[in-house]
Parts: sequence; structure tokens; C-alpha cells
Amino acid sequence: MTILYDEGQQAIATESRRVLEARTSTDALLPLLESVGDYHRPFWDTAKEQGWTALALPEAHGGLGLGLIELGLIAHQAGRSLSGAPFLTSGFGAAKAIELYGSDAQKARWLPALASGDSIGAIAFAAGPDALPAQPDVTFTDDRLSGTARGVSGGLAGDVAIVLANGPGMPVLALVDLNDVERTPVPSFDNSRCVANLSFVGAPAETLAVGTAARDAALHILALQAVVTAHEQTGGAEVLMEIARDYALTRRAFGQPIGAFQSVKHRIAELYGLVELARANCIHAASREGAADFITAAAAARLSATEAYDTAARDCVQIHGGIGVTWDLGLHLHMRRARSLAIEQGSSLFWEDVLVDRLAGEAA
Amino acid sequence: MTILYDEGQQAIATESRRVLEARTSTDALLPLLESVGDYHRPFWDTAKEQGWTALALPEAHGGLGLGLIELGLIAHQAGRSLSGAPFLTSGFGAAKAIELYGSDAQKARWLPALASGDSIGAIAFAAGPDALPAQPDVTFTDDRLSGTARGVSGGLAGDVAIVLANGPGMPVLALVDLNDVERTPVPSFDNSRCVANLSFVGAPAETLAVGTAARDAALHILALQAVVTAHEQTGGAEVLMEIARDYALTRRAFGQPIGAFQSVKHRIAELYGLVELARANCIHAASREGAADFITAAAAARLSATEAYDTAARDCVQIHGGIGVTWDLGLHLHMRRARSLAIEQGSSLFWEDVLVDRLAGEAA
Amino acid sequence: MSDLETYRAKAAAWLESMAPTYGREARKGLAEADDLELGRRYQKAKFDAGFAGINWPTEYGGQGLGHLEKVTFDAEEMKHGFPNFYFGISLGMPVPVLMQFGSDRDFVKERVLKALQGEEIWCQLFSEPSGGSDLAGLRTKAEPDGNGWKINGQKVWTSWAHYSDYGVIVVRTDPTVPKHKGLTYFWVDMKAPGVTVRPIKLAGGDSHVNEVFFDDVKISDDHRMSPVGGGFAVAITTLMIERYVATDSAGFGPHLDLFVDLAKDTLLNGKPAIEDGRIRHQIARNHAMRSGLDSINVRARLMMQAGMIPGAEGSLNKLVAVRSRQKLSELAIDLQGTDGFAFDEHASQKEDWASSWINAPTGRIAGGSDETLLNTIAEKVLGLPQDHRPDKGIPFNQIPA
Amino acid sequence: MSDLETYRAKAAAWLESMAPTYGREARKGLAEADDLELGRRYQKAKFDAGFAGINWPTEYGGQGLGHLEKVTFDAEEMKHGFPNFYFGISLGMPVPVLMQFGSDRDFVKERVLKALQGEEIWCQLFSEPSGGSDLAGLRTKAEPDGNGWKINGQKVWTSWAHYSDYGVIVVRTDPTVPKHKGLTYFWVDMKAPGVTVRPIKLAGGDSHVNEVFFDDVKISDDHRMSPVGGGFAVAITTLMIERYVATDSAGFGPHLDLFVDLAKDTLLNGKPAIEDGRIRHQIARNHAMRSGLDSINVRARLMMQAGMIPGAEGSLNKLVAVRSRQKLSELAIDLQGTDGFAFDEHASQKEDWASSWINAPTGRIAGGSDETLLNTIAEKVLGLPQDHRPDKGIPFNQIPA
Repeated sequence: MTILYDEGQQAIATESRRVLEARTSTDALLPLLESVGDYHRPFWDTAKEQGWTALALPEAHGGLGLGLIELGLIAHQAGRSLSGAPFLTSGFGAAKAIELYGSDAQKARWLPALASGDSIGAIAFAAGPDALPAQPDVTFTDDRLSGTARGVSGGLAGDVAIVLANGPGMPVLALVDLNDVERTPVPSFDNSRCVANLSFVGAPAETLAVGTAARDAALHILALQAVVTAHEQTGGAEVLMEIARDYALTRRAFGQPIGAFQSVKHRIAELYGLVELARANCIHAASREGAADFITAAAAARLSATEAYDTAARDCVQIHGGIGVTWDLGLHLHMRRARSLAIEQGSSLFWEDVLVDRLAGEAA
Repeated sequence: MTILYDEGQQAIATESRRVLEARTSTDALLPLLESVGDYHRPFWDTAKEQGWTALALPEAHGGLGLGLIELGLIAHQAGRSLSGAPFLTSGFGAAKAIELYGSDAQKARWLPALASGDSIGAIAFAAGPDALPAQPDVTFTDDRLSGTARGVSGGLAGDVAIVLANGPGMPVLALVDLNDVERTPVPSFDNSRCVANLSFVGAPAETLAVGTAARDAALHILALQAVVTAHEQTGGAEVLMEIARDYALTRRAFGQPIGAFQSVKHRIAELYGLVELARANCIHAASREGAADFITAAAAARLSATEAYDTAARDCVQIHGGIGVTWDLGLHLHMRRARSLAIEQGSSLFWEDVLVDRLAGEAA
Repeated sequence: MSDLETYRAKAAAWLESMAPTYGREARKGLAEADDLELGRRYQKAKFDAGFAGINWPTEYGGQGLGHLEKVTFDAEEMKHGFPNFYFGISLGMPVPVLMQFGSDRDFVKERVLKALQGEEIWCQLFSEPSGGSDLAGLRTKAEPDGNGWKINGQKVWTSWAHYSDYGVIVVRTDPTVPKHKGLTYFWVDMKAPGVTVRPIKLAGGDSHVNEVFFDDVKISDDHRMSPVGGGFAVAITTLMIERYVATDSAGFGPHLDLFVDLAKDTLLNGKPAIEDGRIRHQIARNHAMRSGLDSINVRARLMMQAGMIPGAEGSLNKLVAVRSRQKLSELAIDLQGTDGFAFDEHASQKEDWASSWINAPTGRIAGGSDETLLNTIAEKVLGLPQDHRPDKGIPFNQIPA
Repeated sequence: MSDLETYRAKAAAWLESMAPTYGREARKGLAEADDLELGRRYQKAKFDAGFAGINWPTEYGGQGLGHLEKVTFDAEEMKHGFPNFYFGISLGMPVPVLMQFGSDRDFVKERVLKALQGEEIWCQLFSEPSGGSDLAGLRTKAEPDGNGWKINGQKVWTSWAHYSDYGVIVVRTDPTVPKHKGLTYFWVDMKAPGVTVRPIKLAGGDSHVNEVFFDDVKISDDHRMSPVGGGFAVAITTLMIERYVATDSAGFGPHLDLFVDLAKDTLLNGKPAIEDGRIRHQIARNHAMRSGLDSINVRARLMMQAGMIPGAEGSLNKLVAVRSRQKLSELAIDLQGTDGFAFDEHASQKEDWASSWINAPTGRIAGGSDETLLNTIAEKVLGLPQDHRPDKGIPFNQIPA
């Protein structure tokens, strides 16, 4: 697949950017930080209304039959304007898991609802720093889940979750309806992510895959989500670079714009480099879905995008000086988002290992 | 012990600097790079004449009874003016091994000769990247050494070596007379280090320590040498920072001294920081000889000094532009020395592990 | 046992005895107002026990001891999490400057004593919205008014102004001369008519810094603490004290031991993270950096004790320590993975990684940004040329805004 | 199989067949003069086989194909270590510029054909001792002399000048106007009287760059390739080609696979180094960086193929790739420990870590230093202000040296 966007794809980028910039604002997002469990409903309504929830799902089940490239373009714009909820990525992961590993019944039950956005999906693989634990905290016996999945993004609002569980002697990838599951909200530094601990007490669950297949499936889902998140991170880094540049052009010190000082201008130029490397890796990874090197490409995109967003958050605030650390200016929204996106779908530590295992031929 | 230099110590620094600056020059050092096995004899003659070889050895055996602090001051100046041979450090290591773990006979046989500099000592612990290998390449059986110690600095000119060998079921720290031992010169990027492979074919050797004691002894010797080398690295980094600053003050571009461009002035300021941190760690480590935290202090000094010298070499050359990479200007002498000192006495990878084992309470 | 060790033991014992009443546990869950009240009582207790103004002259209620005793006490005090930071700036910069430059000595003495006992708090009114790192570019002006002066303008980033009784302030008294030459240094009554304090909420959620507005605030000339037009020099003295006070090799973040503990308690790929080379690398590098700063600080104290002037390397602490604390805190969050989301905006940045991370940028900007510190080192220490400054030598009122 | 793949297969097969005669093995131990002779024969063989001037017009002996075929061939060619670098600059910049701007077309055609067949080599005479990154500050002058010109001055860093038959040169023809406006672009016969070439030995030990001195070198006006005073624009064209040619995500150092192999073959603490997180971190980061650059380069080619102009991100390659190659090479030496001392000054920097390390600084400076590239990105791409340049607009002969 080519890595040049066609006209349709460029239109998706332009339109989603227009809509998001019109409907999101710092003032709307700041209060969400101070309440646990709320998310930015206008963002989610927009995602549903614009069909972004259906974008990458199969037409047979209410989707639009497009792919990672198109969803990535939306995520990039969502990253620029600080998406108000994590459901686009978490729902996509859940839907792909059901599409790829589910039964016809499961597809019929969940895909249309996930495509319309009426149902919200969540992914519960991680145990703390282990994005794909060999021994998950949740156990699966007799088609029931027990134990607690900690720190699940979107978990507080989710209707269905895909869980990596500890089955009888082997891992199990399970689908669970969350409506009767107890969730404890986790107060976090980025509360609109709706993070929750999911406590399963013999919750009925259905098997999607078992054994090595379960782990491989989970990694594949994680990689698909990681590519979407990498686009979102790149969008965030890109807008921070632009904000830093604009500020450096207008803010004056010692009688000239601070952008004339090399410590500032070179730092912004370095950000440009990080953003373009991340963008290039994202475009490449999105074009490799289904290819043998997809996991490798996804890892590269994820690593460079995380570095770009964290660095842009650090540097953009630093370039702003005192005003940059005020609550009202809201640059800390990007600082916080850079960190929450950095730990969702596995941290850099995890993706470095995934990548090197493959480069060294230690894994598929 | 205090970390403020007294007058005597300051005099050592001033005098050794004066002598070394008078007797070394880039023109004398450049040709050494292109011949294998030569070293800068005027440097070594000076070291003997000035009593630097005797400085840190016990008075009872022809030494001056001073310590790491004084030897460190000499090493710092030697680093500034690119010492013409590695024997000051290698001989010190060998002598300390004999002083601390040798018999009276061994002390009588070797210490006076090492103190006068008539004999040259070498240390052969490493096997490639392993500064203290669990399974050394050299074996020790029936008081004889067999096998090859690779890449021994000073080995080409050494009269006596301290070898970490593979004894019967346990490591052995052995003393070996090199006069009948075959040495193969190793052409290196810093030839005055007199690097050689020592091939032992049943060479008669004497035991200094065995088992865990042997490893502990070897690490202690390595740490003592590392502190000396750290001073030398700091001296090299310091002089490179000064060279960079002087060049930035005189060289003009776009109508002003390049030191007025923040990319240049901030880089030199960062070098200042690295040099001062390394210096502070060196002074601290030298003052902790014999204390429980000596290994930790030595590791910190070694790590910060290696970083300072490598970074200063990179940045000083970069600040010079084209002229910086010419053979004749000789900045590459520092580039090369920064790297050879970085791998002698164990690389940063080794010292990071030594340090963290202790910080995490996994060792001593 | 050396005198200093005796002193340390005495201090440690007293602090130990105060911990139950004023320490970390006692403060848990207190609203800021109550915490401040507790702080005032603790400061009074220090005064009564002879641990306030340790290195200040006895005539001003101090103990007349040396900088070493002060530093020794501070190191011990830091362990208990006392509510002493409300007075940190007050007793750190403005009050010492008042002692040095205040004209009415009786007034000075009274203020110093009340400040030492925690009854009064002083703030420092330097930064302005237009200013950034360009202190001398400030615009707040004082015009002659009868025998005194009339102040108009706005200050910003003023710590604890909302609790302060007095403040020291630098203002422009002559806009027709180059910017450094037109400044004068005064003290002001923060309760005087025309002074308005508005707290600024920071990225981490707290609000200890403020905007302060001056509308026709009238002061008499005895408030003046510098020659007219000679305020910049006094202001720099203050900033120098400030830079020197800032020596915590942890960069005002958590101690490295806390990271080591986290790495030992966290499983990465089924093994303790402390065995992972990436984590080990960061621990080793941060330890080396911090031990270097500690050694620099110890040496500086020994030199001062020996009557010598410490080197410029003291200015490195804030630059390198806070910058690396920021990245280490991010790594600590990565290391906790999905457990790293958890956040308590009231947690201490010396004990909590998320709090350390979110507040680190403030540390890299307040009291001299990284870039300002690098320029200072390059110019003042290494003698490198000053940056191009188009406004140099130009009358302030002719510099384009 | 796409046309391009067919082309790749055809090229690969031919290159394979040439490897025994001209490849890495055949060159082992050759003195440089003999290696150059082999290179000339190889270049002739390329010409005869239709692989020279792949994307050049057929009337000049080229193949009239696209940039994609050129890039495809180069990628395949790189695998065999042919002695083609002697012609890299000649055919990369000066000869294309001659094709574009040379006035005497017959002369031009003859030169281009001989250059394509390896018979003649061209060099590029830009940098000067006083210049550094300030190209327009050059001092070598050409004064009117009869109907022609007389050149006096010195150039430096001229690659392969000691083997060159001709060169392109930028000189100052008017010192009384601002520096960018007084330059003119010529070609010169390197064998002409008054031209002296002196090789410069570099840090790594080799000497492919030179100082070139011009003493009253007389040239006729038909050597002129730009309007009088219009030389800077032509020079910039050349530099742009140069920057674009420089796209190797390995930064002209070893492929990352070689580092992975080293890490697999090296024991660290008794375990393969590839299992050590510190090594894994560097492998992962370097791979991510390089794959990003590769993707940027592929996209740029696709855009050119589609008749679009690639984005400025192409300029990132040299900046980030060479810089990180330098540090990776240092790590590779650390990883070999005492085995890392070994050094062969004739080893290829694409295959040997020590050689890659010692030559990396040259890569970070030649063809635009890191700082110049950052300024270009900041100013040309992001629209940030130019640095303060006191010499701006001042007549060249009034700028203090």
C-alpha cells in the first residue's frame, strides 16, 4: 500500500480537523481534569456523528470498511485538539478483536453497536507495567472471570471489554459484557481518560482465543491500537511545535523575538525533526497492516511518537517560561495527555522489547 | 578526609602542570599514532624524574607515602596534556595489588622497581567487554598461567602483570613476570597505549589471592585505577572545554565571534557542568579510599568523567568545524584518548552495573 | 564528636520531638489555611528553641552561628515534612535584604523579629508579565508623589503574596535612561490601599504564586532600600542569595532511593525492573550526577567555613538537578505502567513521582530558567560574549514593546 | 513484477557479475592510485552497460530514465563496495551544474561524456579557511583581466581535488557590495598554471580533501557559469542537490544489523549483550529513527515520481543520522571492551565501528554542519527569525575580519 495520501484521505484529514477545532476548547477540557469519570461528550458525539467510530470496521457489520490509514488521520487531528475521550482507540481495539477472533454471533451482537458508537469498548490486557503479562491478574475458569484489571482506560464508561486472562494452564483472550461488572474510578492526572479498575467476580465471559494464539492476538490488537495512538501522539506533538513557534515569533525579550535566540529556535527545529520522524513512521506502519513486518513498524511508530510528544510537551512549556505552567493556558493538558498516551497500550519499555525481539530474530 | 586541597596538594598540581606543558606537544604525540608500540618517552622520563611513579606507594618500599588525592592531581594534569604512556595508572594498579595482597618477598622484589619506574606494571583482568570476567580466558594451574589476555594496555612494555585467572574451580589473582612472555602488539586507534595480547604458555606465576577474595581484590584494584583514570579524563575534558571557549572567542562568523551564538555558548556551558560534576566526584572518590563506600564513589567518578571526556571531545571538534577534524590540529588525539580511557579499567556499562548492584543492596 | 556533630544531634533530637505535633502525619488532610496556622506555631517553636535565624546576628533575634550550623539543621529538618515552606522565601531573601538595606533600623528590627517568629511573612515582587527572564525590562513604575512615591503596575509569579504582610519590590523610577539604570528598590505594605493580590493556579493544580496589582499605591521615601536608580544591583544580590539557597541534588523531587525501591518492587517482563539495564542506566547516571552536586555543595560549605568564596559551580545544582528530575519522574510513571495513572494533586513532589513530574517545569523556570542559567555560566564564568541585545543602551521608553 | 522491480532485478544481476572484478574483495589491499584506476574501469563498465547517468538526458550520454531508477540502482550498487566514490561528487554536483549552466555547449557535452566514463573528474571549490558555515563570506577573488579574469586566493575542504581535471568555483568579483551580491560562479582547469593542490590529512588518517591555492590563475570569460555578481544563487543550487543526495539513514556508517550482530555475539556479565536493556534501548531507538528516515526518503521519491515536490523533511537525514551514528559507534567500542582498541585506518566506515566513530565528526560538519541545518530548518521551514548577523548589508570590504 502506498504511503502517499490520496484525495479522499486528505479530505478526511481536513474535515476532521475543521470539525474538531470548531467543537473543542481549552476551557471545555480544563474542568474535566478536576472531576473523576467525566469525559468531553461533544467530542464523542462528534465521533459518532462523523462516523469515525465506524471508519475502520467491516461494512458487513455497520462499518465503513476503511482502515488504519484513515483512522490514523482522524487520530492525528484528535491529538492536535486533545481528544475528549479515549473510546475511539479503545473501541477500535475491542471491535478489531471481535472482528478478527470472534464468532458470527459475537460480531452480530457487538460490531454494529461499536460501529455506531452506542456501545463503548475497552481493552484490559495490562498488569501495571506489563502490557502483556505472562500471568495476568484476572483468571478465567469455567467461562467466568475473577480478579481485578487495574487502570483500564475507558473502563469506567465501557460496555464491553476484551480481557487477557489467566486460563487453565494457558492465557485466554476473553470477551466480557461490562454492564454487571463493578468498576472503581481511578483519580488520574488526565481524568477524561475514564480510567477504572474492573473487579470481576465470576463475570460470565466468552473465549476469543487461547494459548499462544491468545497472546499473539492480544499483541496484534495492541499493535493496531498503538498505531492509532502514535498518530494521536504525533498530532499532539505537531500542534505543540506550532504553538512554540508562534509564541517564539511574538514573545519578545531583550528587544527581539525569543525565536531569534538559537537555544529557542534550535529546540523548535529539533521538535520539527521528532514530529516528522514520528509522522513518517506512523504513515509507514498504517500502510503495513496485515504485512509480516506490521508489529515492527507499529513499534517504531509508537516509540518515535511517544518520544516526540513527551519532548514537545517538555520543550513547549519551557519555551513559554512562567506563563507556560499556568493552569489557564492549558499547556499542561498536553503534558498530561502525552503521559497518559505514553502508558496506554504499553510504555516505551514494552515496545522497545517487542521491537528488539524481532530485530534480533528472537520472535516471529 | 577533607575534599579541600591543602597547599602541598595545590603545589603538586601547579608544578606537574608546568612540567607537562613544557615537555609535551601535539607534534610529538601525532607520530605515535602511526607507529605501533612506541610511547612518549619524555613523558615517562618526567614521571620517573618527578617521582610520580613513587607518589602513592609506601615509603617502606621506596614510595612517597602519598595517596589517591595526590596521584589524582597528577593524572588530571596528564589528562590535560595527553599523557604519553599508560604506565602511571597501570603501574599504580600493579603496585597496589602487590602492596595490598603480596608477600614481603614480592613487595621487596617489585615495589621499589615500580616506585622508581624502572619496572613497568600492567593489569590483565578483562576479557573483551567483561572487565572482571567470571570465566577469565587465562587459566592458572600448578602455579603456571596458560591462555591469552587480550588488549592489555601497557602490556607491550610491561615487566610485571597482575592477572585475573581461572584457577582450579575458583578465580585466582596472580602475579607474573612478563620478561619471558610473548606479547603481540595490537594496532589501535591510540597506539601510545602500548596495547598487547599476552600469550601465556605455562608461564610461572605467583598467587596473590584466590576465590571470592581474588575477585574482591581485583575490583578494588580496578576501582583505585578508575579513580586515577577519572581524574585524567576530567583533565582532558577540562582542557577541551577551554580550547572550545578560546576558539569561540576568536573565531568569527556572520560578523561576530561564534561564541555569541547560543548553540555554541550553551554547549560550552553544558561542558562546564559536566567537567565540574566529574571533578567533584573525583575529589570525593579520592577522599574515600579505604572507606566502605569507596567502590560506589569510584564508580560515580568514573561514570561522570567518561561522559565528560567523550562529550567534550564530540562538542569541541563540532564547535571547531572543518579545522577540528584535521590531523594536524590534533583534537582527534583527545577523541582517541577519550575512547581508550573509556574502555581501560572497564567501560561505563561495567561501572553502571557495579554502582547499581551496590545502590540496590545487591552487593557489598 | 565534632562541635558540628554535637549540634546535629541536638537539632535532630529537638526536631524528632516536634514531629508528632507539626510533622508530615500531623498535617495530613489539613486545609491550607490550617496548615499555615500550624506552620506559624512551628516557626514560633523554632524561635523559642533557638533554631530560627541560626546564622543571623543575635541583635536581630538570630543565633549568631555559622552557615554550616544552618545547613546542618536544614538537612535534619527536611526529613520530617514540617510546614516551613511558607516562610522559606520570606526568611530566605526579602528579610535578609531588609536587614542589610533597610533605613529605619528600629522598624527593621521589629519586622525581622516578627518574621522570625512566623507572625509576619514577606514576599518578593520582581517578575512582570512582559518580563520573563528579562528582569531589567520591568514596567511597574514609581513616580515622585509629595515627599514619597506612587506605584502603578503589575507584578506576577509572586510566591505567597496572598499570605504576605510586606514585600520587597523593584520598580522603574526613570524610563528615560537605559533599562538597568532606571530601577529603584523599595519595601511595601501588602495591606496598603491599592494593592490587589490574585492567586495564579499552576499546572499541578495548586496556587501558591500570585499576580499583584498596584493602583496609585502611595509610599513614603523611607521605604526606599536603594539609591534612586540603583535598584538593579540590590535585586541581583537577592537573586544571588536565591540561587545559592537552591541546593537540593534531588532537584526538589524525590530522593533516588525512592526510585530504586520502585524498581525493586516492580516486575518488568516477569523480572524485577532493577535488573533491567535501561533502569539501571538511569539509576547510575542520576546517582553520579547527584553525588557530584552533593560533593560540590559540601565543598562550597567547607570553603565558606574556611573563609573562602565558593566557585561558580554552585549554580549548576538547579540547572542539572531539576532537568533530570523531570525525565526520571516520567520514567517512574512508565515504570508503573497503568498503575501510573493514579494522581493526588496534594501529594508532595518530594515523595510522589506524578507530583514531581507535573511540577518539574515550574522548577525549570522559577528562579532563573535553564537558558538564563546557561547564559550566566557562559558569560560570567567562561567569559563568552553576551547574546545580541537590540535594547542594549537604549532609553527604556524607546524600546519597541 | 513492476517495471521498477524488473529494473532492480536487471541492475542487481549486472552488479553481481561485476563484483568479482571490481567489488570489495577485488579492492582489498590496493594502494589508492590502483584503486582509483580500478574505479575508472568500473565507471567505464557502468557506462557501457547503460548504468551511468541513469536519470540524465540521452544527448549527454545519459539513459533518460527517472530518479527512481537511479535510486534503485544506487541501493543495489551499495551492497558490493565498488570504488565508485571517486566520482560521487563529480557526477553528483559539478557536472550536472555544468550541464545546466555551461555556456559552450559542445565543450559541455564533451566534458560530460568523459566524466560519465570515468576519464575526467570534477571537484567543487566552495569552502575557504575564513568561511566555515558562512559560504558568502568567501575571499578568493577574480579580477577582470583583458577579456577574462584572474583568480587569486585559497579554497579548502575540496574533496578529490588532487585527482580532478576540472572544478567549479565561486569567487568574489565585487568586494564593494554586500557579501551575497559580489560573487560569481566559474569553472576552472585544475591543471592550469597557478593552481596548487595540497592534500589535508584528516582525523581518521586519510586525505581525500585538499587545500587549493590560486595564484594569478587566468581564465577566459566563457568559463563563467553565472551572471557577474549572480554566483551565490548557482552555488546554493549545488548545495541543495548535495543535501538531497545525502540520504543514508545509517548516516554513512554501519547498518544497524551489524550492531545487532555484535550485540548477539558479545557476552556482557555472562549473558549475550542483546539481552541487556541498555543495548536494546539503543537498538530500538536507532531503528525507529532510521525507519522514519527511510519512510521519509521513500515518500520523497514517490512524490517526485508523481511530479510533486518533496517536503523539507528530507533535510533531516544528515542531521539526525550522522549525529546518532557517532554515539552508536562509541557504544559499539564500549561493547567490545578491550577488544575495541583494534583499529585499521583503511577499514570502511560503513562496516567498521572504530572507523565509523573516528570519521563521524567529519560527517557532522561537511555539507552543512548540524547547527547550519538546524538554522535552515528553523528559518526556511518554520519561519523563525534569522540569527543576529552584524555583517548583514555591509559592503564586504568593510566587514571587520
